[in-house]
Amino acid sequence: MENELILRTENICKSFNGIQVLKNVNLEIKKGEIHALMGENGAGKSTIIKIITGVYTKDDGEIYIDGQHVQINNRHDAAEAGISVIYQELSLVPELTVTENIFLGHEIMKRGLPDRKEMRRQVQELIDRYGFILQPDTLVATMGMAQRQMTEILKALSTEAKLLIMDEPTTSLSASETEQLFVTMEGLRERGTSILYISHRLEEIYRVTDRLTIMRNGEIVGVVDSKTVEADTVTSMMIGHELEKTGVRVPKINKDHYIEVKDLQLGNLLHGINFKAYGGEILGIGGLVGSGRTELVSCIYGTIKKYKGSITLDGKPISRSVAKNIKAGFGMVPEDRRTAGFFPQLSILRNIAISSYDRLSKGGIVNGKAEIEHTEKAIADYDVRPHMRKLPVQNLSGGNQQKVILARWLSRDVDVLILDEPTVGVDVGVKAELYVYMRKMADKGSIIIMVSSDLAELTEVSDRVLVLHNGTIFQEFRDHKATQQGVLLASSGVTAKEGEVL
Amino acid sequence: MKKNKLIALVIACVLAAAMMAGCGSSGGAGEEAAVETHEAPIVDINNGAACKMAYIPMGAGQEDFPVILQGMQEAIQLYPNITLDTYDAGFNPSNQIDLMNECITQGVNVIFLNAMDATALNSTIAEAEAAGIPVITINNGASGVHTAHIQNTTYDAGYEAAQVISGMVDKGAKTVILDVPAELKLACTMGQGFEDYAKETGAFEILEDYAQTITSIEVGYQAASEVLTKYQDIDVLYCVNDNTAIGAAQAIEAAGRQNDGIIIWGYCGMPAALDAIAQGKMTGTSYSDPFYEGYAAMVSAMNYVQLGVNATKLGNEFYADVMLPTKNVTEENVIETIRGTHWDMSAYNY
Amino acid sequence: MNRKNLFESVWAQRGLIIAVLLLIMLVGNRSFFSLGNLRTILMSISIYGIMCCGMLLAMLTGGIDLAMGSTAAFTSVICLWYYNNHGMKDSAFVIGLILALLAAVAVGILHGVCDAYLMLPSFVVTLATSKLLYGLASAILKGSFIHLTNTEGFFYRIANTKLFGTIPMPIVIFIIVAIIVGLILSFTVFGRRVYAVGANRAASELVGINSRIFRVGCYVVCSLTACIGGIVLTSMNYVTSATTAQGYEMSVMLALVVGGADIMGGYGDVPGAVFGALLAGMVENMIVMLNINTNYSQAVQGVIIVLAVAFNVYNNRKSAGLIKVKKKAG
Amino acid sequence: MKISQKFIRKLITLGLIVILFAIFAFTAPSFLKLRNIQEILRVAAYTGIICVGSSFVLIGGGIDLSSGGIICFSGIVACRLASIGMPWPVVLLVAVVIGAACGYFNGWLITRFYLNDFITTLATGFVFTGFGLLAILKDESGTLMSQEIKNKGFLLLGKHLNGFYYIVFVWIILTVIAWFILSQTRYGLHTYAMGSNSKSSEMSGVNVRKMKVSTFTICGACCAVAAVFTVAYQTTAYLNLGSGMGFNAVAACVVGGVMLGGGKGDAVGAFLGAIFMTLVNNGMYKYGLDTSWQYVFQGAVILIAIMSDAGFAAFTGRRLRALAEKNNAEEALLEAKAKAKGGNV
Repeated sequence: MENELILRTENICKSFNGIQVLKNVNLEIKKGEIHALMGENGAGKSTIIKIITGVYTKDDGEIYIDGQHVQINNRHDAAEAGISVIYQELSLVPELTVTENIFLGHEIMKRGLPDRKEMRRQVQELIDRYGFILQPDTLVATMGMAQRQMTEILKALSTEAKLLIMDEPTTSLSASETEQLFVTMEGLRERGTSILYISHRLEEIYRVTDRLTIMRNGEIVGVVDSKTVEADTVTSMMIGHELEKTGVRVPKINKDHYIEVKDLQLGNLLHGINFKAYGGEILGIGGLVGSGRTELVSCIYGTIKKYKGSITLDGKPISRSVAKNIKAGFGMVPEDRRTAGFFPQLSILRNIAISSYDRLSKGGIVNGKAEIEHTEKAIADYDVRPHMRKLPVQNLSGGNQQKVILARWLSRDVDVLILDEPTVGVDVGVKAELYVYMRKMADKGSIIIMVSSDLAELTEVSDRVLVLHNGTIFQEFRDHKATQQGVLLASSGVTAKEGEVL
Repeated sequence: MKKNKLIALVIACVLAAAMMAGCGSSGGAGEEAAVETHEAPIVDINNGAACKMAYIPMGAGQEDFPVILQGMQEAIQLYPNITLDTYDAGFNPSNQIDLMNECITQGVNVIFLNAMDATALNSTIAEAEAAGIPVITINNGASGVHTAHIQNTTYDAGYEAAQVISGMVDKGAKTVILDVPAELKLACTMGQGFEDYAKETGAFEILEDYAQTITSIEVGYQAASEVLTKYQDIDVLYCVNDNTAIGAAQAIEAAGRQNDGIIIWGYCGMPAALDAIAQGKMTGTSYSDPFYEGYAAMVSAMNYVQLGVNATKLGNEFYADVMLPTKNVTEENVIETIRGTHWDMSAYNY
Repeated sequence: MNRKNLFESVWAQRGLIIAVLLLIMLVGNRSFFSLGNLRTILMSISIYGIMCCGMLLAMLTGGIDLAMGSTAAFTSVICLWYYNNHGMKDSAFVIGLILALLAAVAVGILHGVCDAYLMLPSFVVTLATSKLLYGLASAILKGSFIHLTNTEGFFYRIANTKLFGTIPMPIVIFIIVAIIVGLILSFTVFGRRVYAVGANRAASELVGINSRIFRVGCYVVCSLTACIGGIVLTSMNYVTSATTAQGYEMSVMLALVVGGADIMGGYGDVPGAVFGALLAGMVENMIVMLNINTNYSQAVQGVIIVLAVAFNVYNNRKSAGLIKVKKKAG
Repeated sequence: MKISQKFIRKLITLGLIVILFAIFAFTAPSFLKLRNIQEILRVAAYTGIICVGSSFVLIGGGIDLSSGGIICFSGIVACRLASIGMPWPVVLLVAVVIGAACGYFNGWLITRFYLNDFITTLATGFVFTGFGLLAILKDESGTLMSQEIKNKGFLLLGKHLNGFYYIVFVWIILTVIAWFILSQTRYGLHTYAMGSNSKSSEMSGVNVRKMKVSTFTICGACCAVAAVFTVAYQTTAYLNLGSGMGFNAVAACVVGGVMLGGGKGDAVGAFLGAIFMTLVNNGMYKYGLDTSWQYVFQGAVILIAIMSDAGFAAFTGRRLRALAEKNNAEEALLEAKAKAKGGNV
């Protein structure tokens, strides 16, 4: 039994500043097996991967490769042990050819010069062995995503990787490219390379993996056979017991204040999108990463201008310029705080007031007093800690940075507020506060549209949930009928039978 | 891999072709095509033979360039067959070298030159002379062998200026010389003339020979104001050119010491200096009209061309070292000088 | 280290640097402190100062303008050329000034479009335009000088009159420009947006700022200040040519970097720029006063730029880095 | 991809050179003279040798604007050594060591303090000129003296062998060596990798810091070689030797296809870029154009080159990628299906 397992971890534990993230994780992957790993965001799956690949060091527990005990403290040890990772954003050098990329860092030398012939021969041999469709001499810059992925895989295999870890590889692949990747993976399996496949998409798990390990709250809750398991069992294991509803709130819907989106079409990403968002309700938008949710709200907000179809507010078409929309009362909390959210070097005051200068200035001159008042009120209202308006935002904690951006919009009581993954990387306490503020804003009659992949957030906080799948609205959950399980299934294009709550 | 070798091959033969074409077409060189050496041609300019001349000043900012050019153009007014091209070397000796090579290649008949560096141009000047092109340096000469050098007296100008000034101040007057940058010291020896007079007669106590990077009003202003504050009592500021003198006058005015009677003496007598003297801001200058320099240079060039003469042919050091005298202009004779000058005085209402 | 003493420490450092320089001069050459010399320093840095305020805007939004010297030369040549050819009347000066300002706007737009819309590296673009403008200026003048000779006209009086008898006009103009830009940066919406675009372009788009047109605007203002600087310099020296204000952009960049501005944008303010200009002027003056060969001034400038950049990078990373390190360990 | 993008880019520069050459040959009388060709090659060689060094830095993703300063400093030292009679190999060696040391200093400063390439090298350019000033011959009162080199052996470097200056041969040899290093050796591979994507090359084990410092060192050494030959030709050295060469070299590299982003172009491209820029200047004189138009033209050529390169890269990038996506997808899918059914080949 022992040598049949390529990887075995024993009671791995890890905690970050006091919070236990991994509790006695025992992961077992057989040789020549495609093993899937699923779990909600924060279930600890990315942490265990980082430990196995040497990015983090484990607090305690053991790792066995091929039955031998190994000590992995850094990326190099992992590579030595035959473990290699393919991250979502590929790490290839565009200006080099396939061969050069694969052997980058460990070229085969002959008489002091890189032995191109030998390296090309080895790459060609790898290509033939695994049946990839690649030429050793093509420049990576001229290759499509699928081919780049194959090159990345080849690069891993070239170091005699026994275990290949693939982190959501299909997010940016087209259908045909994904199919191509699965064929490649099956080819690898036949040759004895085991693959640890991380994904949210159930249909992928069925299609290609043998066994599936499910994690929740830092623990492995079960290992099942991928082919035979029921979708419902998987989702229920991921979610655990359904949180009982905290009393059904009947939102004060204001029917005649709404945003209507009519057959919106954006390239091949979104097509045939029709829905209405009413004042007074929080509309949740679910779906997997890359299903076009951010693009959809960007069209509404005006950052994406080239889309077909119409978007109207109370019947009047909205403008495609962000500035005009802001004046009309729009606001957006972007998905990636760091790159598009706050201004790191500028103070809390500047970050909050930047959106409201139409109110805080006369004839182009900023009214200093009004600006300070406005900001102090916002800091107090939304409890941005520490309460020092001159402090640069880069010095704040993640949660407080998000509060600053939220305060930037809520302080000017926006009419339409769009939030994209508002609570990512925010501790539980601040999360609850954000929900309260959003609810208060909705009760004032504003339209709130929230994009989220946090199932609990989607089902608990929003009054209505739309789930996007493959660029269209796959399913709509009305009147609080949305269950985490239902949303999760819908995200993978599977419809749970109506009303059956597990 | 094959591609890269292919590229290298293509480029190599293109270059080879270019070179072959070059050698082929020049044909005439025949013997070892090092430097074409042949006699200076006799050009009969009086009856219509075409003659190409080139003037390479130091750069766009050279003050006397337009007036020298005016003198040259005046001299060839009656000879439509003589063409004169001018270039801008941007105050960089290596540009001047490239331009000299350009003129040699174009086979001009005469090259006029304000040498930016006394030694840097010698090799190209020698090449020009060997190719039968007489090189005539104006104001800023070069140490290498060339046909002629024309300039206003600098040493005598400095010496005579010292003589005139010594009459205005009592013995041992404290003096600072705002001098040229080092590389031009070989040509501009006014500072030296002044110092020699001071050593001979003890009329001045030279506090400092202040070498500036370039001689412009800004630098003159900066240098003079520092010198003023460094030495509390100064009697004479001898400046190597008018720009420096004007800058110095401004500095003195800015320091509020215009009526301390500090003597400011410039060189070459540009319009702004003549005007400053007329208004009493400057004491005087060694006036010379670059027009005549240009004119004299052109006349001698025309002679050389007609006789087919240049330094290599004559085999000696210098054929001609023409020293045009300067005139000491002070408040008394400034008005009549302004009337007679070729400098463009239209802007001043005299 | 909270914001309070971080702010004080920056000015404390600057005070220290000035004190050290003054101390050196006390020992080196006492006459440095004479009124005349101080006025000389102010006169020489007034041009730098005017240009500093312009380039500050370009630098705040993450750009750079190395063509300020040539822009000053080119625009002042246009103005003086028009002025001299149209009877040197004050009306001719006004038209000439308008032409010069229009040329400056055109240069600014070219820089802005290349940087904001074509995503080209602004230092190569501006280096290329500086050669271009030098060539055009010397082509107009056929490589020689052009003199301002009408000493009664307004053009002459710009730099040669003294306000209240003692303060030369260039210094007054510098102070006015500094105050205007300072007010804009600290009290107007435009100013707030300059910092926003400089700090994070993507985020500024989401807040409704068209960051591209904005950056073009900053480049235009930058070129305009270069034009003003050029005109004042011409009026000061009664002459202009293609080589006027050559190399000024280096001193201006030195002043801004010493004044705390960051090449990547987002950092820097007018008081810092003014301090930098003053320091640059003082150092240049000191080099002459201590009788160090003026060629060294460029070398010393180089050393100061490197030290200032290293110091700024360290300062910014420390204030950001330190806090982050503490958080992780905490 | 049979014809690589790099080859197309070089073909364009070569085409421009041939067109310009033809225009000047037919319209300008004295252009085809052997002497003029020698002149073009000599000036091109001076710029070209610096371009070899600059292309290493550019391909590695950096930029070096301090070449002017390095040339001034190493040139002046070479001039002093030569004039006291040192044999030319020793002078060349000392100069190259000094140039390399300046380059090393640039690289160390940039990597150690994470400074911005452009402003650091701009500043160190001044500093090196300052060192040059320290080294130059001065008379007792501190004013600089200009000094003519009499040392016959050293002056030989400035001479030419039946028409072609030694600097031209050195330039061609250096270009071939650089081309060989960049395209054939592991060091060259890692330079391209660093320039194209420094983070991932670091992850794959390339020591990016050491590499960056070495590219600047090579650039410094090349500048010193150019300086020595120029000083030999001009028989003296002066303060503004090499002023502005930093920018000219970068401009020539950009025109030759060595892009500012890093990872693109090669030594042959820089070679062609140097020829093109010199050809432009040389041709301009022929038409009696006022030399100020030369500056206008240079500025314009650089602007057009970087704009078209941004366009060219975007255009080819997009077109190639679209092409790749289209045919890869279908072809791959068909083959994959065939393979799955028929088992692996």
